[in-house]
Amino acid sequence: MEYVTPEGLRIDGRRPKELRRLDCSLDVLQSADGSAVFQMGNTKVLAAVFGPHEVEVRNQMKEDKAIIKCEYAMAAFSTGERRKRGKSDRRSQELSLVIKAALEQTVMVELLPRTQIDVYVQVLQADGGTRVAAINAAVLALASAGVPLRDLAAGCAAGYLEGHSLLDLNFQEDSAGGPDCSIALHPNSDRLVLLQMDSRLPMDTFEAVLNLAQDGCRAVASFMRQRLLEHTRKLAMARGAVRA
Amino acid sequence: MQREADTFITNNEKAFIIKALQEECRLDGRRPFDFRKPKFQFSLDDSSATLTLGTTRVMTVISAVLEAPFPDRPNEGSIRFNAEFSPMASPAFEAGRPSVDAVELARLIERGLRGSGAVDTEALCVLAGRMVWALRCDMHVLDHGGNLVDACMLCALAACLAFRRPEVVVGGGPTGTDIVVQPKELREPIPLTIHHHPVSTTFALYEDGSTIAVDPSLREQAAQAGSATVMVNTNKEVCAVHKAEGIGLNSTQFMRLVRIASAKADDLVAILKASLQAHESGVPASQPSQPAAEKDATLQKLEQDLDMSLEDSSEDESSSGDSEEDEEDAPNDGQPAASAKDPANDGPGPAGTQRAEAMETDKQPSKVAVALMKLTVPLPKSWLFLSEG
Amino acid sequence: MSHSSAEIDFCTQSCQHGIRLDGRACEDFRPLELELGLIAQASGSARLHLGSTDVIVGVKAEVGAPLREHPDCGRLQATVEMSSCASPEYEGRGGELWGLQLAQALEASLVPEHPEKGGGGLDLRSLSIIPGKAVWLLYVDALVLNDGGGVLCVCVCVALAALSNTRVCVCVFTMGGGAGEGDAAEPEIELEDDEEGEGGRPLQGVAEVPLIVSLGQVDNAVVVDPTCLEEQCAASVMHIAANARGEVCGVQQSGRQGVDPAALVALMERGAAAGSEVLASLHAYFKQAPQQGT
Amino acid sequence: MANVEKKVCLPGDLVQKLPEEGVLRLGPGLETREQHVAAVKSGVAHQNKSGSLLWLEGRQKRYIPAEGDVVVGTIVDRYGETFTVDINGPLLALLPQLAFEGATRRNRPNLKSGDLVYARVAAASRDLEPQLSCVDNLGRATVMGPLKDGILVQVTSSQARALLASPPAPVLQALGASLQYEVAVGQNGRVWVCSASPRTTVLVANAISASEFLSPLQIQTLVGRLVAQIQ
Repeated sequence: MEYVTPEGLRIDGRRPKELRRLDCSLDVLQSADGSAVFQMGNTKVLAAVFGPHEVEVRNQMKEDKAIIKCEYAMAAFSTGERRKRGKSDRRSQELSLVIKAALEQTVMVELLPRTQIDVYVQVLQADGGTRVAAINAAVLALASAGVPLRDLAAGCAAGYLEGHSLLDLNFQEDSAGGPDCSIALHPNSDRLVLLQMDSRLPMDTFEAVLNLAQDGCRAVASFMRQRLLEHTRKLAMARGAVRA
Repeated sequence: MQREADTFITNNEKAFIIKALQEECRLDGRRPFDFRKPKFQFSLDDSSATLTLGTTRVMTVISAVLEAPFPDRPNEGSIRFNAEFSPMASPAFEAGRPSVDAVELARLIERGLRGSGAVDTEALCVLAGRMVWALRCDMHVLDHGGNLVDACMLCALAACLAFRRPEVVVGGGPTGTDIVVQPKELREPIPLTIHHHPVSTTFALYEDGSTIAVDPSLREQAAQAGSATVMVNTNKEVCAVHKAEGIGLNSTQFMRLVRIASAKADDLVAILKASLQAHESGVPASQPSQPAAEKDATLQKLEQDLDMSLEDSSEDESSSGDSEEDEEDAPNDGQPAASAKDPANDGPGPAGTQRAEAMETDKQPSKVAVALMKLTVPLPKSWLFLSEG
Repeated sequence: MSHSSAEIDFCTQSCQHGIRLDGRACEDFRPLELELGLIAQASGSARLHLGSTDVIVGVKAEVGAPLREHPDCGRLQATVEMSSCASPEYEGRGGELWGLQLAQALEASLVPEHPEKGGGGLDLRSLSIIPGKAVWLLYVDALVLNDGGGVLCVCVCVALAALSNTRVCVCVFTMGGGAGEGDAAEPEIELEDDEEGEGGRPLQGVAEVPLIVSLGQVDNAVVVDPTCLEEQCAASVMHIAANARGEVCGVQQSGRQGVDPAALVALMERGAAAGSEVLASLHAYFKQAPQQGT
Repeated sequence: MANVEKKVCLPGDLVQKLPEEGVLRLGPGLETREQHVAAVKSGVAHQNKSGSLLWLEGRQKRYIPAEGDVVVGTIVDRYGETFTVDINGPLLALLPQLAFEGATRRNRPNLKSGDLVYARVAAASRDLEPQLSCVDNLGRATVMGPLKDGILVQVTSSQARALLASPPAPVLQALGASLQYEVAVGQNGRVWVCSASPRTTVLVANAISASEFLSPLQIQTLVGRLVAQIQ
């Protein structure tokens, strides 16, 4: 199968270093303290934030910081082939942990000691890159919940197929078996808070893919920033705090 | 309320570990970029390997069964990794279902060994679409002395390299597709096809990520601000990376970790290969020393604690000449300590010439004292390298 | 979500006076907001907001083997997942039991009890491809994103919407593809890709599916489509399945008190009337809604 | 009276007969069984000169609090006027915030979770959390109080006793001959070591933890070699 045509186009018509169409909306759920839907192409992820609230299990309480709980779940209809997977299969468990770790660096947990923040991530459509889309959705949901954040972390994936570094792999490209490097970045401090890669890649190529993914993150971050700004301004205008 | 030994550390120790690392020294005498010396033990039936890395101890058992393949991969066998954190290894581990940490660890090893194509799953196919070998690799953590990821990864790789499956003959029967497993006595069992050797190196990150330690011990892990794991093979290919917990890194810092990991991978694979060779040739792999029974029990314990033995130190001195050459070759990115140390030494060596001097001076002390040491006291090798040139 | 006793008292009293907290009359439904075809990977999908209750349903059609009891009928399998996004109490396996109960009710409402006889729900007979060998298997997966009361009613509504939006491919099959294999020639099924047009044929019998209407009995007042708070105030809640013709297809009662048999008929009539009204507006909407919308 | 000095006992062993008259006080690890004193742990039986005290010196990693012991504890949390302190025992110990030298309601030590204190067990009983204090009966700290910097070495109860003995233990003497360092030995098996340079601290810590079974001569040689390297 050819993933990049001689003209330099990918299966879905993108250039190798092009992101898919991004979209997001904030405050989409009623009962959550903050929620957001983030969409990268056909990947669509919903995140809900509850908290900060009292710690449920007493002995998990931390005297000096908030604890974050994260649950990643895939809707049965989200994948190409229907698959009813529980929330506790190995992949979901691992992803929950990874997302949680990235968020722990992003949320200023030290400002909220002895509390708990729940972050629930629900994949509505899966088409590659769900873990980074989940982080993006979760960060937006945290922002809309008013949880103090160190930086607007943004996630993006990049891979390497047929001699090309490809940004933001879709499911078809992802399942081609090539390396897939998922990262999340704090754009202001330029720090990687998540970095995961599978498969095999020579060291210098790895560096190139890593840099491409970072560029992707910056683009995603500026998109998220823009949308969050619009949203915040819209709400502020609606209550008369800011003039148009 | 009992504190989990893994995550709780006094502020004093935390500050000390960082301060000491900045002066390139560690609690167990290593330098920041040194691995503890791995020791391998293989079972005689080729099904398991045990790794001791400092006080961390992991046992990996591989079992194989014949099964129908997954419908979407009809001509591939399968290998599944499973981590078991035994409660005897640490009070932080609970019995029962595997914890999320155990799952994460198993997934990481799976990505490193299967995802990178190190273990050839197509070679596990017996009859396409009908029958394949399904392997199961169980990693049991027996003692948690820090850095479980590297220990499990190295142990799993060792077990995969040592593993032999029975030969299978396809043919005969009415359809010509009968599958007959050959007994061990009849046909030599077959090793797995391993294309390359990915080795994991875990870094403990301190402060803003500029202070790092390779192969952190339990206390160093409790004090860390973050961690990163890089899996590299001896061809300098990155096989998997995992950086999630704790502080972020910028990409320059990260690439530095990748280069250090690559140097470490060469060392570790060399040790592993030597142990395997010894195992296969039938010579007891590690320390062909006097029978254990002759040793005083407490002395043995001491040796274990200090991760060295008498024989080690003598061998160490004799081999130190060779090791220097290795160090010259190792990539050095401006960090003197980043240079690879001699894989045969668990002791952290000041790089290059400093180390040689240390060795020279070692031989000088009064003969009486040295003789005494050799007889009774296993002198921790690691201590020999405390001196700064 | 639990409410304070003061809230419950207040709500109970206002219901007595025919006033509901969201301004509805007793027989009104909450405003219904429907989105069709939002999940690209599903054969049919819909999302419905009923007040603050929010449910997404994705329908997937796959070819599978029929059940032995009904060899020439297609199959439908419903699941309801309470998403943790709705409330932390559904974390882990928290929502599992309720999800199972809802799924059972949903399945019972979508599919007739005896599919081989047809009527009273989706026509599963039309989903047979090769009798006894291959049928369409419909997976109806509901995901509850917010629970503001009346989840069961919403699940049925949105499943109905998703099913109305579902298209299954036209199948062409050839017998005995593998020559010389001997006895039972395996039929080969080809799914016709028809990109233009409607993307397949719609399901039959969607119009027959009854809707479940909940009626809360708050003291002597009866409220249609109760919210969470009203459900807590109600001494009993009747779930009445009613079809488009205003016939009652099923009744279930829950709550802490029984129902006076004398009032039962009146209740059912009200439920059936409300149900057929909503169904009529839904079906009218499905007709004019852009098919396979984006 | 039978001489029980340095007799190795196992659980259930009868150490000696109860005296016909007079008072015999039993220390940890011993109990009376009919007319005898029996051991309940393995260890070495000891007796004071007058024979009125009898105790068993065991070797264990866990600490069972006893009144009067000095311990190195880790602050776990603060509740009201009290710190809870982990002293490696079965229960967390309580340390009143006013039990420091010169502490008043206005001026009391600001210790955080994870800080170290050197304290005395003021009260210990089977049914209560042990009470700690950082002052003696006269309200003076002497050596007790918060510990700054340094690291911890975990040793066994028997070694902790050896390190606390006077004259000082050979290892401490040998190290002290050429290095400057501070130690605080807790009878709970925690030894705090501190010095100006991390290298010295690591050396002292390792020397202490390795010295349990070495003879004084061996220790001297060992320390001598180590010190030679560091200088």
